[in-house]
Amino acid sequence: MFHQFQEDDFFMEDNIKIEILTKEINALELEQFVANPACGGIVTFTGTVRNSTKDKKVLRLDFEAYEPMAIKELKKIAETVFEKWAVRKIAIQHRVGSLEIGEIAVVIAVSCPHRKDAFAACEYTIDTLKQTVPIWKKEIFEDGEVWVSAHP
Amino acid sequence: MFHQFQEDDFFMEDNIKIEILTKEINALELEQFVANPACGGIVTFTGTVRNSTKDKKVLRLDFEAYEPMAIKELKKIAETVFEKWAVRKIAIQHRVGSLEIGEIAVVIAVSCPHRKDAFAACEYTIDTLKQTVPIWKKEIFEDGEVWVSAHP
Amino acid sequence: MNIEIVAFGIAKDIIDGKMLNISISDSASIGDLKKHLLEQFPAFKDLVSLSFAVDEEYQKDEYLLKENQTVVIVPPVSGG
Amino acid sequence: MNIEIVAFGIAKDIIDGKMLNISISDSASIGDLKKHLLEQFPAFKDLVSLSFAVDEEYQKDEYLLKENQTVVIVPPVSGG
Repeated sequence: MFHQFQEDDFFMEDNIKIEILTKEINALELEQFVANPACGGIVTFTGTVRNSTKDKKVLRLDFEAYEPMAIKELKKIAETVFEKWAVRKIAIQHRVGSLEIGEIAVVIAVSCPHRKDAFAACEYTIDTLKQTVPIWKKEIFEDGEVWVSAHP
Repeated sequence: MFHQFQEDDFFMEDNIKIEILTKEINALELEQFVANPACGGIVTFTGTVRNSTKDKKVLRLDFEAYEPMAIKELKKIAETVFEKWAVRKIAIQHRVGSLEIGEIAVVIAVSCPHRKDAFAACEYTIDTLKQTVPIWKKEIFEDGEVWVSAHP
Repeated sequence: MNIEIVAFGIAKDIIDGKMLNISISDSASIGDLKKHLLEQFPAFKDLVSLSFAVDEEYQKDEYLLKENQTVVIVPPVSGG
Repeated sequence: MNIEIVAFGIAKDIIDGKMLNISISDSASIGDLKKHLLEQFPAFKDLVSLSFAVDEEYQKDEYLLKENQTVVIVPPVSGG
């Protein structure tokens, strides 16, 4: 049977928080989730909606996710991050729906005892998210719309 | 003559915000300062006070800065960042005074059209800050205190 | 056998809908299904990549399908 | 000539105060001042590094001092 999507899918453990949200992302909330007295460094990546692509004006972005699988794939990324680096906590939120220019599409926050690990783990997470997680965005222009990265 | 320090020294331009603060740092405020409709990525480093050093319990940290020179050195770092990467905006706040465990000592936020630049620029900034900016911290233990990194 | 297809992103536009039922030979694999879809909807050929998921996991071409299984078409992802 | 020393961090503990006036030969350099301080306060020898700033800028050993100038002792920094 076809899985009935929830509005806000999520996965939560002591050290991992993953959410696909329809409402606004609160970066501060994620930074507070990963903050830890044993950690000296938190690295956060915030992805926002840009006003142009290849000099063409973007009006808004529409995000769509295959939510249960997106949560699973994000969980895999988080688990790999824990294997590869001395990460204490990780939080990932990705928004879906229609986003205006400047709005936050994704936030990834990672806390580590040592900052080098936090930078590497956070960059790995966003790079891998863009490669494997079933989320799609459509750019809406004045004269049409395009699914990003679909065509060569 | 000896320069009379202000309580909160700062440097501010359209694209650069640098502050040495005696009050609490607001990471969100810095992220909002660097956020820009032309930028897809913001990378933030948040340095917090750890509860231990080499397994020894830390009670608090006392930070001291040579503030006018710290601002100058931070400005040099920001200018180098603009030369080396396609950075749009950078904001750096460093707190001084007595900080409890878990409190934020430093926040660096960088916005770039492309995230790779934002990660590299943010990591370069914190690495260089720790090498060149005249700020010192003293760890307060139950049985004494130590100026960090002073001795081999 | 019958296979239920669910589409996301540009795949929805290509099959002109969110879901689709396909009749395919018994013991068909994901690879066979892909060939079937490329024939029925040549626009899939223009995509950078075309992946498939069953049970919320990516599956390789060799994966053997079962009657009434749901297969999700995963066109090139672009989150973040 | 007279040189005004300002100390931060551990340097404050070593000279036992925030400021200090030092009498040094005319045309002395930062390098000469450093030698003078290392003799007067041997504890500076134990530090990882010892730098000096004039006019809010790091200055090299060759930098020539002027009468009544203020020199800031910069012990190993540890911000962040």
